[in-house]
Amino acid sequence: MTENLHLLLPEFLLASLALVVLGVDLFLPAGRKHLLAWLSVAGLAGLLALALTMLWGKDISLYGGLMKTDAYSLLFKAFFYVLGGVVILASVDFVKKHFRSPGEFYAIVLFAVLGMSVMAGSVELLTAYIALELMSFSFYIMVAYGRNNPKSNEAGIKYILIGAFSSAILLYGVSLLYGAVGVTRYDEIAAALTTAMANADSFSPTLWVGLALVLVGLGFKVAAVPFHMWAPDTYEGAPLPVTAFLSVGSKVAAFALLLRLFGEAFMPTIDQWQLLVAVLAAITMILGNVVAIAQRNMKRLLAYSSVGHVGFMLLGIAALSHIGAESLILYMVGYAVTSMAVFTALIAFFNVTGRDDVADLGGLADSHPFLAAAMAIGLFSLSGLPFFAGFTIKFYLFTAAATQGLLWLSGIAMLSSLISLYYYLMVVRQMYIEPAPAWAMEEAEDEEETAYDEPAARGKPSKLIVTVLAALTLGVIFVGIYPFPLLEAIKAATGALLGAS
Amino acid sequence: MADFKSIALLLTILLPAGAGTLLVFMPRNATMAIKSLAALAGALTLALTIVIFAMYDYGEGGYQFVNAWRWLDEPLNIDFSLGIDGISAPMVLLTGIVMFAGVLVSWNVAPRSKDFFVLFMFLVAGVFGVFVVRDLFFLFFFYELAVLPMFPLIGIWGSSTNFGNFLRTKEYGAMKLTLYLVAGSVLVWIGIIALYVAASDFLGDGATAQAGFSLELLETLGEDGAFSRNFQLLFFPFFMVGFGVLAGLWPFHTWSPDGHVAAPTAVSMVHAGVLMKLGAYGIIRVGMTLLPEGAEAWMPVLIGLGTVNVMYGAISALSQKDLKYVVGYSSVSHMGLVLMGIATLHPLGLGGAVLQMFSHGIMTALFFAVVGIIYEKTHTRDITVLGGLSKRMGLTVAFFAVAGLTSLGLPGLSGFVAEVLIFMGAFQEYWYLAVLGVVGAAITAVYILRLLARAFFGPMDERWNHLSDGGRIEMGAAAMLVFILIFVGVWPMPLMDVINSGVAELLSRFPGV
Amino acid sequence: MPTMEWAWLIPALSFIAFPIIAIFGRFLPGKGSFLAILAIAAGFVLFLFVAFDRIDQGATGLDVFTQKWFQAGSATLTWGIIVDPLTVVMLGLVTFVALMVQVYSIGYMKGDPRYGWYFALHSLFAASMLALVLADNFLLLYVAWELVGVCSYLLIGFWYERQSAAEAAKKAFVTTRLADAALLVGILLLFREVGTFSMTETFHQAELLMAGDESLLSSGTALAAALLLFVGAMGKSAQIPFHVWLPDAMEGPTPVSALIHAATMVVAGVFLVARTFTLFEAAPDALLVVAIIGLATTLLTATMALAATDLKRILAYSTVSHLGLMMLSLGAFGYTAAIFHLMAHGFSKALLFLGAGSVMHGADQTDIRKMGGLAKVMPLTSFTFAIGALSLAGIPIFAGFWSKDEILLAVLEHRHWLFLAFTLLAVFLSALYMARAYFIAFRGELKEENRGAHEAPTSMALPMALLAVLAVGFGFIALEWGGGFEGIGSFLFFDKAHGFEFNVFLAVGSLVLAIGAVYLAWASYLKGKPYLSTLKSMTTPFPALAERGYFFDHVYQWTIDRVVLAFSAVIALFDRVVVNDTGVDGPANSVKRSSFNLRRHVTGRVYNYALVMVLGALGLGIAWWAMVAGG
Amino acid sequence: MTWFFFFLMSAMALGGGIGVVAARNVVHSALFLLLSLLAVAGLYVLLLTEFLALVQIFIYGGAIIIVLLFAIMLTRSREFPRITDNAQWPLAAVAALMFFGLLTFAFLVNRPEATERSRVAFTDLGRSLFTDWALPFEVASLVLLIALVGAIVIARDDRRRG
Amino acid sequence: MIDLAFFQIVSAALFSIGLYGVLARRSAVLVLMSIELMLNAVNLNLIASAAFLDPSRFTGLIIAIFVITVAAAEVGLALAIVLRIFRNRATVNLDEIDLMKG
Repeated sequence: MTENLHLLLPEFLLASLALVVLGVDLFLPAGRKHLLAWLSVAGLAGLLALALTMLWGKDISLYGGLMKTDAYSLLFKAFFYVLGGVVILASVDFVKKHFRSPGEFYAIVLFAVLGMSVMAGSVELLTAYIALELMSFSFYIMVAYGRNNPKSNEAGIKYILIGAFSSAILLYGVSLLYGAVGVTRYDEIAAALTTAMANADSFSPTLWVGLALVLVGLGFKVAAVPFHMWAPDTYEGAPLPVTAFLSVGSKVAAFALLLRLFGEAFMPTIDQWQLLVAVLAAITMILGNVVAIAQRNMKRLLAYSSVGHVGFMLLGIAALSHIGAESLILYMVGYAVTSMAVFTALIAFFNVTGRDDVADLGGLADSHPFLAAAMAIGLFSLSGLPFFAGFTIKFYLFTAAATQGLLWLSGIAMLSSLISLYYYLMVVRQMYIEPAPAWAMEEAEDEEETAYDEPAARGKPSKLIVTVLAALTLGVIFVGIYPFPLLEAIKAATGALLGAS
Repeated sequence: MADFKSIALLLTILLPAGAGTLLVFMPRNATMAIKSLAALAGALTLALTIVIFAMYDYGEGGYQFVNAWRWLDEPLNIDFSLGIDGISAPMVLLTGIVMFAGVLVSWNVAPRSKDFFVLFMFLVAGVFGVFVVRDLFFLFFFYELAVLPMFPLIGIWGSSTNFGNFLRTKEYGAMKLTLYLVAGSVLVWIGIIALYVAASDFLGDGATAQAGFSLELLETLGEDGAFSRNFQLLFFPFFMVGFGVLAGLWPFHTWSPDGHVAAPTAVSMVHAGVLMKLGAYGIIRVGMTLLPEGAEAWMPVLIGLGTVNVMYGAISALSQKDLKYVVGYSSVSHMGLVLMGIATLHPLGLGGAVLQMFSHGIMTALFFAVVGIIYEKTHTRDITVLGGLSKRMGLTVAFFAVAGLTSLGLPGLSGFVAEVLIFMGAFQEYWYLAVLGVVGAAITAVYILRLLARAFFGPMDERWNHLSDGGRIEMGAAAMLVFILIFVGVWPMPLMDVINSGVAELLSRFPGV
Repeated sequence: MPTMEWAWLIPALSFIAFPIIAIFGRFLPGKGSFLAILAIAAGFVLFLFVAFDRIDQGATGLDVFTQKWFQAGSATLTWGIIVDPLTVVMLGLVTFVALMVQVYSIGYMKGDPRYGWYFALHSLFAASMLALVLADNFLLLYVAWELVGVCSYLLIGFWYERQSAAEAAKKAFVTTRLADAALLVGILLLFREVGTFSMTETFHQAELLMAGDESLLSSGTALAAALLLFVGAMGKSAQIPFHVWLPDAMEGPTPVSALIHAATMVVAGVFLVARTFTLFEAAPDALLVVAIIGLATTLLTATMALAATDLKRILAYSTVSHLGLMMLSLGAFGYTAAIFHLMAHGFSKALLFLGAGSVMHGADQTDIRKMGGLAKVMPLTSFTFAIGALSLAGIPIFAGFWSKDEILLAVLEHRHWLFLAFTLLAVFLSALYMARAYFIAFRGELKEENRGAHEAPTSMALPMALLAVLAVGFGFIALEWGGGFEGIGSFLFFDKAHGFEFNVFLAVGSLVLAIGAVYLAWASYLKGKPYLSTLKSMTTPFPALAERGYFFDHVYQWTIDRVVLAFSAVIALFDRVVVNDTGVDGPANSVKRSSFNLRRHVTGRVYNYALVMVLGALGLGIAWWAMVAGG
Repeated sequence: MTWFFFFLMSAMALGGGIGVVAARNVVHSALFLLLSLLAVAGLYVLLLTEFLALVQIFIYGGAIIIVLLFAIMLTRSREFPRITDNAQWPLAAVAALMFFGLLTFAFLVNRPEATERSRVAFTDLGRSLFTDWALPFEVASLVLLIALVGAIVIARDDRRRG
Repeated sequence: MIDLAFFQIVSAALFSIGLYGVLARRSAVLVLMSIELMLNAVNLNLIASAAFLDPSRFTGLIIAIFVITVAAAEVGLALAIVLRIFRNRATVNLDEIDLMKG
C-alpha cells in the first residue's frame, strides 16, 4: 500500500507550501504581502524541478490504483505548476490594488493547483471527485474574493449554488454507476463495461444514466452547452486574475479528468457516446461563438469564446484515440498559453485603467502599443490564424477528428471558428482603428504634459506583468511554429493513457 | 551554387519576415530609417527572385531549388519542404516585383509607418510562402498568413468613401475581405483534411508508408488510386470554390472591389496584383495536381463561371464612377480570363493563364499605384470630378494609359500575349465561350477608353492647376512596372519557356487531355 | 533575292526611331523630328531596292522570311514578312505618303508644345503600318493592326485638351476595337482549323478547298472566317455601319488625316481583304457581301459628302465613299482595280488633305461657306487641290480615271448590272461633290475676312507639289513598260496575268457622267443656276437625311446611353444589392442578429440555469440510453 | 416489522423533503429538513450501517441544521411571508417528475441479483478508511481547511480590521 | 425482505424532490437545503448499493462519508457567501441577484 509513498512528495510539499504561505501571511506587515507571491512562485518552481527529476519516466499506480504517476499526470502536474506560477505573477499588481487579504489568496491558488494535479493523476472516481471539489472550493472562494464588489458576490453565489447542484448530480451519477458495476476504479469500470458490452442481456439502464449524469457534472465544470450558463456571469463577476485562472485552469483540469475517465474507463463503449459528445461539441462551439458576437464586456466576451473553445476540445473527446488525445492535449496547452496571454494583457490594461469593456480598448494601439500588439496576437491565435498557436492546434485537432470519421464536425468547427474570427476582429478593430474613448480623452486633458488630441498616457503597466506578457506571447508564437518538442511529451502522455500505439 | 539553390527559397520568406521582425524593434519615429530598411529588404528580395527565376532550368523542368525539413513526425508527417516549378517560378518573380514597387509607392504612408511596413513585410512573406512550399499544411499556413495582415492594413490605412446612395467604410471593407477570404479558406481546409484522411485510409493501419501532407506523397498516392473518382468529384469543388473566392470567382468576388476601394495603395497593389493569383495558383497546384479526374469533370463549370467573370466584371466596370471600382471590377474580369485559361486544360490556355496571372499582376499593380498617386494629389477618385488631368500630370496619366491599354489587350504589351494564348486555348474546346471572352475584352476597351477620355483628357478643371506628377520614387516604381509590361509584351520568350515546362508537367497528369 | 530579305528593315527603322524620339526627343534638335523623317526616308529608299528586286524576280512567286517569336505549348508563334507585289505596292504608298506628310508636318506643327511626341507617334505609326503590310502571319498582322489603331487614337486625340478631340479619339478607337474583336475571332477560328497563323499555309488550305481536295478548311468555316475578317476590315476602312468614326477623326491635325485617315490606315481594311483574297475566293458568298457593303457605303457616304459643309468632313466622307468603291471592286473580283484605285486615291486624297491643311493654316477656315475665291491668295494650294479633285472626279489622264475604269470593268464583268448602275451613280456623285468643294472654296470672289490668308511655306508646299505630280502621272503605271514590268495589273495579279484593259464604252460613259457633274457644280455654284436646288427638291428627303448622316450617330448614341450603360448600371446595382448586400452581408447579419437574440437565454437567474442543466441532463440520459438500446 | 419501519422512515424522509421545498416559512423548511435527514438516518439503520446513521445525525442534525438556522436568522429579512417559489416552479415540477420517472424506470428495469446484506464492522470501516482511502481522506481534510479559510476570508467584516 | 429497488426508488424520489426545490425556490438558503436533500438521496443510494451489492469492500459507505464531509463544507462556504451578499445587498433572493445577464 504505502511502499511508494514518496512518489506523492510533490503533492505533499505543495500542500505544505500552501500552509506555509498561510502561516507566513500572519506575520507579514500589510505592505510586504507581495513577498508571498514570490514565495509561492519559487516554491512552485522548485516543485516543478523536483517533480520532473523524480517522476520522469515513471509509470506506477499508487494506493491500490487510486492514483497514477505516469507521463500523463506528470505532464499535467508540470502544466498546472507553471500555470499557477503564471497566474500568481500576473495577479501580483492586481492583488496589491484590490484585495484585502492577499496571503490567503495565494494559498488558495496553490490549493487549487494541488487539486488540479491530483485530478489529472487520479484513476478512481472518489479520489477524482474529492480533488475536483478541492479545486472547485478554491474557485468558489476566489470568485467571491472581491468582497465588497456586488458583481463578485453575485458571481460567487451563482457559481457555488450551481456548482453544488451539479456536483450533486455528478455524485448521483457516480452512485448509479457504482450501483451498476459495483466498482469505482477506472480499470475495473472499463473491464465491467467490456463484459457488459460483450453480453447484451446484462443491459443495465442505471449504468448509462449514471454515465450521462457524470458527463453532466463534468460538462458543468468545463461549461459545455447546455451546462454553460453560469460561465459568463461568473467570469464577468470574478476578479480578473481569477477569471483567467478559471477559464484556463479549471477547464484544462476538468478536461484532464474527463480525458482520463473516458480514455481509461469508458473507452470500451465509445460507439455509444461518441455521437452524443459530438453533438454536445457541435452545439457548444456554435452557441458559444455566436453569442460572443453580442458581448460588450471583454470578460464576458472571453467567457463565451472559451465556451466555444470547450466545444473544440469536446471534439477531441469525441474523437478519442491516440491522435485524438494528442491533439486534445496539444489544444489545451495552446489554448492555455494563448488565453493566458490575452487575459494577462487585459489585467495589465485593467491595472492602469480599471476598465474592462470592449469600448474602453479604443486607441490602445497608440497609448499602449505593446499591450495592443500582445492582445491582438492572442486574439488572432484564438481565432486560429497562423504563425500563432491557434492555427497549429486547430489544424491538428480538426485533422484528428476527421481521421476518426468526424469530418462533418471538423467542418462545423471551422465554420464556428470563422464566426469567432468576427468578434475577435471587432476587438482588434477597437484597439487599432477606433479612437480613444471619451474618458481617456478627458484624462488626457487633465495631464497637461500630454498633447490635447493624443489619447491619455494612462500610466504604464508594471515591468513584472509586461515581462510575463512578453513571455506568454513568445510562447504563443513558439507553440505556433515549433510544437515538435511539446508533441513528444504529449505522445508519451497519450501512450501512458491509452497504451502504446 | 547548390547550397544557394537549397536555401534560396527559404530566403524569399526569411528576407521579408526578417525585415519585418527587425522593424518591430525600431523606434516608431525613425521613419526614414524604417522606410530605408523596408526599401532595402524589397530591393534584396527583388534581386533574389530575379536570380531564382534566372537560375530555374526550364529545360529540366519539374521542382527545383528543392529542400525539406521535417516539422512534425507521425501521425501528421508534415514537412517544411520547398521547391518551385515552371508555374510557381513566375509567381515568385511577380511577387518580388510587386512587393518592391509596393514599398516604393507607400513611401510616405502615415501615420504609424512602422506598423505599416511590419505588416506589409509579413504579408509578403506569407505570399512567398504559398508559392514556394510543397506541403499542403504549410501552403495553407502561409495562405492564411497572407490574409491575416490584410485586416489591420486596410482598417488602419484604408479610406472610407461615400458613394451617395451607399457608403463603403474601410472597416466594412477590411472586415468583409478578411472574413470572406477566411471563409473560402475553410473550404480549402476541409478539402486538405479530407485528402489526408483519404490518404491514410488508403494506406490503412500498420502500413509501411504513412500518410502526410506533402504534395509529392499525395501525388504518388493519387496515382496509386488513393482518391476514388467519387472522392475527387466531391472534393474538387471545395478547392475550386475555396481558392476561387480568393481568385475573385463569380459570384464570390464582391470582397474584391470593395476591399480594393477601401485598401491603401500598396495593399491594393499586392492584393490585386499577387493575392488574387494565390487563388488561381491554389486551384492549379492543389486541385488540379491532386484531383485531376475531379478537375476534368468540373472544368466546364469553372470555364463557364470564368466567362461570367469576364463579361460581368467588364459590364459592371462600365458604369462605375470611382477609379478604384473600375480597376477592381476589371480585376474581376481579368481573373475571369485566368480561370478560363486554367479551365481549358490546354497547353495554350494554361500557359496563357499563368502568363496572364503575371501580366495582370504587374498591370493591376501599376493601375493602383497610379490611382494612388492621383488620389494623393487630388483627394478624389471620382471620374466625374476629375478631368483633363493629363495637362498637369502627363506622365502619371501616360502610365495609367499604359496599364489601361494592357488591360484592353493592346499588342506590344504583356496583356495581349496572355489573352491571345487563353483564347487560342479556349477556342479548341469552347469556341463560343472564347468568343464571349473576346467580346468581354472589347468591352474592356470601351470602359478604359471612356475612363481615359472623361477623367484625364478633355478640358482641365481649374482646381487642378497646382497639380504635378507624383514624386520621383513613386513614379520610378510605376516606370519599372511599365517597362516590365512592355518587355514581356514584346519578348515573352523567357517567361513562356519556364511556364511551358510547368504546364506540360501539370497536363501530363491528365490522361483525358 | 538579297535585298528582299532586308525588307523587314523598313519598319524596323521607324520602330527604333519611336522610343528614341519619345524619350530623348526633347533633348534633340528639332525635338527629334529629323530622326523620324530620316527613318522613313531610308525606308523609302529601301523600298525602291525591294521594288526593283521584286520586279526583277517577276510578278510571280511570294517570298517569306520568318523568325521565331516565342513558344507556347506545342504552338510556335513567329514574326515574319511576306514580300509579294501587293506588299511592294503598299510599301511604296506608305513610305512615300508618310515621308511627304512628315515633311509637311514640320511646317504645319511648328510651335506645338508636343512637337516631339507628334513625330514619335508618326514613326510608330509608320512602323506599325509597314509591319501590317509585311506581316506573314495573322497574329503579326493583328498586332500591327492594333498598333496602327492606337496610333490613330493618340493622333486623333493629339490635342486632347479639346473635349471634341478626346471624344473623337475615343469614338474612333472603340468603334474599330469592336470590329477588331470580330477580326480576332476570325483569326482564332483560322488558327483552330489550320493549326497555324501562317498566311501561306492558310491560303494553301483555301486553294485545296477551292480545288475540292482534302482540306483542313470546310467551306462553312471558310465563309465564317472570311466574314469575320471582313468585319474587321469594315471597322478599319470605315464601311457602313462602322463609318461613323472617320468624319469625327478629322479632329486630329490635318497631316494626320492626310496620312492615316486618307491614304494608309483606313485602306488597311481593303488591304486585308486583298491580302486574304484567296480565302474570299474560297467563300464567294463572302465576296458578295463585300460588294454589297462596299456599294452601300460608297453611295450613302457620297451623298453625305455632298451635304457636308466642313472641308475636311467633305474629304472624309469622300474617303469613305472611295473605300467603299474599293471594297466593291474587291467584291467584284476586281483585285487589281481595287489596289490600283487604292494607290491612286491614296495619293490624290493625301494631296487634297494637305491642301485643306494649307487652307486651314493659311486662312484658318474649315467651313467652305466661309471660304471662296481663295485661289487668288493661295494659288498653289488651289492648283494642287484642283488636281486632286480632278483625279478623284475621274477626269482622264489623272490617276483616278484609270483605276475607276478598272473598277467599273470588274463590276460589269462579275456582278449584276444594277451594281454597275449604282456604281456609275457613285462616280457621278463623287465628281459632283469634289467639284462643289473646289468651286465654293477656291473660286468666286474672295471674302473680306480671308484677305489676310497666305500661301503655305515651302516645307508644306513641296510635298503638295510632289503629290500633285503623282496624282497626275500615277495612272500611267497601268501601262506596260519594258524591263519585266507589264503594267501594275499583271504585276499585282500573282500568277494569273491580268493585263490592263480599256473598255471604251465604260470610259466614255463615266467620263460623260463626271464632266456633267463638274459642269453642274460649276453652273450652280458659280453661275447661280438652280439646277442643284431643283435636284435637291426632286430627291427629298435624301438631302435632309444626308445632312444628318442618316441618323447613324443618333442611333448609336441612343443605344449606348439607353441600352448599354443602362444595362451596365443594372448589373452594377445587382452586384451591390443582390450579390453583395443580400448574398454576402445577409448571412453575416443574420448570424449577428441571432447572436443578439440568443444572448437573452442567459437570464441572470440561477434557477433558470439549473433548469436548463436538468433538461440537458434528462436529454443526455435518455439519448444515451436510447443509443445503447438502439445499438 | 422492518417493512413497517421502512415505509415509516421513507414516508418521513419524503414528507420532510416535500415540506422543505413546499413550506412557506424558511424556518419550517429547516425543521422539515431535519426531520427528513433523521428519517434517512433511520433508513441507514435498516441497511445495517449504524455508523453512517450516527454520522448523519451528528453532522447533519448537529452541525448543518444549526448553521442553516443561524444563516436564516442572520438573513431574516422583509422577504418572509412573501411567496417563496419562483415563476418557473411548474416547469420545475415537470422536470423533477420526469427525472424521477427516468430514475425509477432505470431502477426497475435492471435488477442486479442482490447478495444478502451483512453488517460492516466499525473497525473494518475505519481501517479501510485510513489505509485504502487515506489519500482522498487527506485531500478531504484540505477541502475542509480551505472551506474554513474561505468562509473566514469572505464573511469577515472589514470594518473591524485595521 | 426489502429489495434494493425500494431504497433506490426512495432515493430517487428524494433526489427529485431536492431537484425540484433547487429549481423552484427563491431564497438561496432554501436552495442550499434542497441541495442537501439531493446529497442525502445520493448517500442513500450509495449505502443501499454498498449494502446490497458490495458488502465486502463497502466502497459506497466510504464515498458516503466523504459526501457528508464535503456537503458540510459546502454549506459552510455557501452560507458565508450568502451572508456577504446579504450584507451588501440586503437580500438573499435569487430573483434580485441578477446584475449580470445576457
